[in-house]
Amino acid sequence: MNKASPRLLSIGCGAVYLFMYLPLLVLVVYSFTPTEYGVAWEGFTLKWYIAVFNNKYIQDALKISLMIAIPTVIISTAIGTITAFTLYRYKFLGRALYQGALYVPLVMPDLVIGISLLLFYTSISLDLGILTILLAHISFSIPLTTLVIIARMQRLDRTLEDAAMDLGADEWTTMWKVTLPQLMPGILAAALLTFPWSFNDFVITFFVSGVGSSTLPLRVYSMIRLGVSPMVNALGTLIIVAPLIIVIIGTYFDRRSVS
Amino acid sequence: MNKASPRLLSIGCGAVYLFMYLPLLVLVVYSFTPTEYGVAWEGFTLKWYIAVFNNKYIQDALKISLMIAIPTVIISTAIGTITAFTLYRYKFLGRALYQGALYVPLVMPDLVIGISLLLFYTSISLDLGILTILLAHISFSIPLTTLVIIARMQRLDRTLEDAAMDLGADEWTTMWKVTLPQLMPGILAAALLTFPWSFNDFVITFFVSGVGSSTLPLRVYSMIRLGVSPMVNALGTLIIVAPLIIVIIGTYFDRRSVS
Amino acid sequence: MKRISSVELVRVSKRYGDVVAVDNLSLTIAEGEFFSLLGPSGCGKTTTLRLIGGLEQPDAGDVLIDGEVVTDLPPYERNSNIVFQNYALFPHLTIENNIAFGLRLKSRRVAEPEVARLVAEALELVHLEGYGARRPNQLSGGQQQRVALARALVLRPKVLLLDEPLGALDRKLRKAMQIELRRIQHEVNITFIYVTHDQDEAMSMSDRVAVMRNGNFEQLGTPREIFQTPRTRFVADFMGASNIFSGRVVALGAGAARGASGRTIQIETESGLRVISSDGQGRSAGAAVEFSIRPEAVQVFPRDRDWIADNKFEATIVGKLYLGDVTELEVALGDDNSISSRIQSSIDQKFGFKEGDRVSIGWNAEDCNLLSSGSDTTRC
Amino acid sequence: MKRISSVELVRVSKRYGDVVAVDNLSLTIAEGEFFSLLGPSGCGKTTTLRLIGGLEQPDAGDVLIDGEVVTDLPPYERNSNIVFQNYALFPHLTIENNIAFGLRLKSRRVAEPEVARLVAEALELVHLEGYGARRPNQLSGGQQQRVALARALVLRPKVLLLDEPLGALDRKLRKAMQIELRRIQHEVNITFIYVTHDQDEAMSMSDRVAVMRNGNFEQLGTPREIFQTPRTRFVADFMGASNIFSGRVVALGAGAARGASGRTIQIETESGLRVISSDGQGRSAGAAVEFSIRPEAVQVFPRDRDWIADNKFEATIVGKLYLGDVTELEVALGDDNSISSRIQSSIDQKFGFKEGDRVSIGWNAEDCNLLSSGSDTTRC
Repeated sequence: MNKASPRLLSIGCGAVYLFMYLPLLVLVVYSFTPTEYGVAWEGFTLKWYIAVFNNKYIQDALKISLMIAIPTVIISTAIGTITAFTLYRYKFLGRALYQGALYVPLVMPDLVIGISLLLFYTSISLDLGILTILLAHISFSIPLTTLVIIARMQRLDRTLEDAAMDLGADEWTTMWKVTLPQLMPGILAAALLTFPWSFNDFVITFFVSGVGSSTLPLRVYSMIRLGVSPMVNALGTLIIVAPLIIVIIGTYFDRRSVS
Repeated sequence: MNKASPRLLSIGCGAVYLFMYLPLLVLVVYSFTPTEYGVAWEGFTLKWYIAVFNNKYIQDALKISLMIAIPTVIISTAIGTITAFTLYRYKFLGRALYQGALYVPLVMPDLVIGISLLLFYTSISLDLGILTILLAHISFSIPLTTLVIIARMQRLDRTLEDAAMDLGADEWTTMWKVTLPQLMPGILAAALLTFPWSFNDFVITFFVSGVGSSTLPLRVYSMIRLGVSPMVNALGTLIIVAPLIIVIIGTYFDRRSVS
Repeated sequence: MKRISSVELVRVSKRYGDVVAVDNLSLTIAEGEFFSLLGPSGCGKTTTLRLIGGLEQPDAGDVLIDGEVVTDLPPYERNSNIVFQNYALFPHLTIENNIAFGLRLKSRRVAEPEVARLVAEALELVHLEGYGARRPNQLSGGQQQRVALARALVLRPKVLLLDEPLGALDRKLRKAMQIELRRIQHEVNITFIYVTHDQDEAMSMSDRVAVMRNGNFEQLGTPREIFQTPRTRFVADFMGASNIFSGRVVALGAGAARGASGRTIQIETESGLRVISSDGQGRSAGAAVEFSIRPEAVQVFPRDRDWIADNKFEATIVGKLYLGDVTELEVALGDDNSISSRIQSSIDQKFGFKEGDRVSIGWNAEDCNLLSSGSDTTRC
Repeated sequence: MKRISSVELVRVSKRYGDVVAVDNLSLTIAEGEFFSLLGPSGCGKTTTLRLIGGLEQPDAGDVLIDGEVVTDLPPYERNSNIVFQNYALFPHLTIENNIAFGLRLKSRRVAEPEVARLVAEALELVHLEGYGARRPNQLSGGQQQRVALARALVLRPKVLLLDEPLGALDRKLRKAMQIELRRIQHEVNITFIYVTHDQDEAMSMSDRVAVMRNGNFEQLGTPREIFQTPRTRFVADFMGASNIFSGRVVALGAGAARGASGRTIQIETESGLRVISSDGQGRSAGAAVEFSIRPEAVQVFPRDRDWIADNKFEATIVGKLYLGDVTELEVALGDDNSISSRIQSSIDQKFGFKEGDRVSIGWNAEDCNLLSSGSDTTRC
């Protein structure tokens, strides 16, 4: 390519980024505008942010979201670690099938997962509420955590375990003192990815939530149904910032685990 | 661990899989039961499948879904290839920031993306319809395709390009005859992952679709609002099978690209 | 006396699927011996090491350490330790904690002050005093290698198993570590079993060497025996005796060989050369025979020079490699045969040999090393 | 005559950030020469090769190929080709199409029957007839190496650049390929520039060798010059002359040296040894001096034996490595000094040397190789 190409490519690249991120920028900008129903810039205000922070419904929804996301992260990371360990370490019939099955939920519509969970909980007469949301979140987070930890396991040096056993450590000691410390960066990365995965979910939660168990996305949705208010923009802006921080931390840990 | 451990672990692993996949199985089973509102097994029937295939609304929705998913795959894979190439090959200020920014949409709630896109299209007075859905899908698919192709690029052997130029090929010839053929498995994997990504989307599409532009997930949703009929179960079962096939093909190509 | 040997393998076999890695192998290694398993990759040498260490279980046969059967014991109950090829240091632990890993395990019950003392002693043994607080990735390859050695030796095993421990080091460091390993072995007086594919490494350090092939021994003996009198074509080739000929015995006791021991025989090679070899007892006229000649034994002189050798031929120099002290000449004998000769570079310089020169080459009857008739059938 | 040289570098420099990879380097290589760039990793040898090939642009200086300045030409407009260390064969193309890659480019306009003829010829040159339809991953390392060679040679470059092409091959194959490379170079008569960190490889094939360090030449000469008379401590060390001493000139013309050329001097080393060296012209009494002795020059005999050498000492054997033809002895001279000696294994066997033996060692004045006073200041 000639000398002009790199410039041409970076202009094209810039346009792509504008296309991807301009809408989010617009949302952020509008969250600081005072007009209630307009979509034009009419001065700067923080009133919508104040409204968000003073809204009891939003506070309650945030509490419920965290009450679900935090146990989801802990439980699904723990189960994911054990599942990854079992799948990776032991040879058994159909292991490849088991491992391949982990990809299925990741490419299935949330809508179908939501419907099937609703159907399932109804058929076993489980009351919809925080418990069903939690169970649903754990169930769709396990494939993610398992896959992330398996990826880390594949980079694990098996001779470290051989060495530990050769030096006198039995299987359990080897697992605790050698395998798990090696796996830690992957486990942390899985946990940090699962949090937004659970916190952000709307569709599945929508199906399996009962009355009085609205997570933050459900609350935002019901606010929208009452008309798009700039308060939603403010809340949306806050939600954009949160995962950003998590991404930065997550990338840091993943980099560390590579090096 | 003692001799019993592997068995214990595989029992635990089985329980985890049951927990994840039983609801989907229940959905599949119920799609073959004749009772309209019951949730108990009362014999075998294919009538809901026949109903699905004869439903004009579903056919129309499927057409619209494909009309959006196919161009989305083509356009976002093409843009993703160029973006990945630019990000990977040229050093410029803030490149790490650009690359990091690709992760943002992947951990942001669909709801916020949907709201911001709706706000954006409204503010530039774009009529909601198939065009806005297509633009939205392309915009949220580009980060995915770019990341998949960058991952492949990182495994690329740069000396192959050195060799091509040393043998007399200029930059364009090198890109066409050496770089792109090497990148092909990654490009195919990106395309195969983008298809369900676009086809399955509900939340974002929900916000940016206009009247008469219902995709399949939107159609399913409106069917559910009229009550969960076994026809939805049948449709859901069909939707489960489709991505399964794509996953199998995708895994195959990804494996090939690794080896 | 109960103790007869440090390590003993009795008819040990190990398969992976269809591949036989170790094939009915028996072996006795004496206490304090430096024993090397030498062979190309895939010959079963590493598997043999792992069978002794307990990281693999044999399909048949028994492993004895210090006179006791340990075949069914897991690695952590065996009195052996391994130094791994990639060192296998624990990256999350400091050097000190790496070395103390085995000592601190509950099963050993070593008190903490004793642990500190033993670790300091081990660091001193490998000349790494003051490195205890570092992490493995802050050390060079050679230093990591020595930490791995210290970590294994601190447990005072009956036998130390070394799996190509010098493979990742550069040539100079490898030479230094060979001397170091011998020193350490003399100091701790532990049986060393050393796996390598490098004949120089095996020869330079070992009391005995076993050349392995297809899961069994091709030849077992002192380095000198294996280097000077390889018994099979495989061993001769592997030890770098690149001149190997096939032929047939045409006469017994023929020719006057200088300094020859045993009965001399005359051989006609497939390409028609007539060669006199010593040590021909047991060979009968007409029998097929293979022999090797080390390049160092092949002398090269200008054609007009008068000199004596049992076997002398006219030849042409076709290649020349200057290797410093020595120069390697590739010499063509007629159309089909070529032979390598290694001469002192000073001699090469004196005669000014160059490619294309017609020369006179030769070697004595005692330099012909007769190989076993069937190269695969030899078992130790 | 316009053409004066095949490749010429004129005061070429190349930096990467703060690191100077090539530092004001000048060099002239004659047509048809086999020239090696030898040095440890990071010495700038590969960068020099890439500067000639056009894969890097120099920050200063000029590159000439065949008498023409090519400094600003991209690699695809230069009459040079590279054989890469990892071969860099295109995995998506067959062997045939790999070799034809350069020929089929539009800029070359080679007709298809001619392409087929040239490819067949190239495959023949590297002895790979019949492999054309395979893929690179179906070939062994040595075969891939030869395909890379064929792919570069088929374009008949003025100069062939080889970047450690034998690095990934095992020892036996490497030896065979060294002979093969010389043969091919003679056959095609193209200038070869060969990058390696292996002194044996550089010595065995090259007409001239440049030892590189920190982006410039430490010494440039024939293999024999560099091996026998390294000019600096770095070169001596790199070429395996592991005995290097520092000292001070204490007397001029002293001592009767056997076979010594030039003026003899007497040196007292830092540890108090008194050594007589020849070639001492230009050294003054009291001056600091360094010298190296090749292990082959150091003779070892039992103490009770009567023998003559310019420099003789009493010493103790502290290490012994059997290397086949030769045996390396590590000998302690007093507390601080140790010296390596390489003797014929037959001599070692005759005297039965073992560790701990007190022996007499020695070497002649002419075997002391005096090094330049400042090892860094030498420029070629």
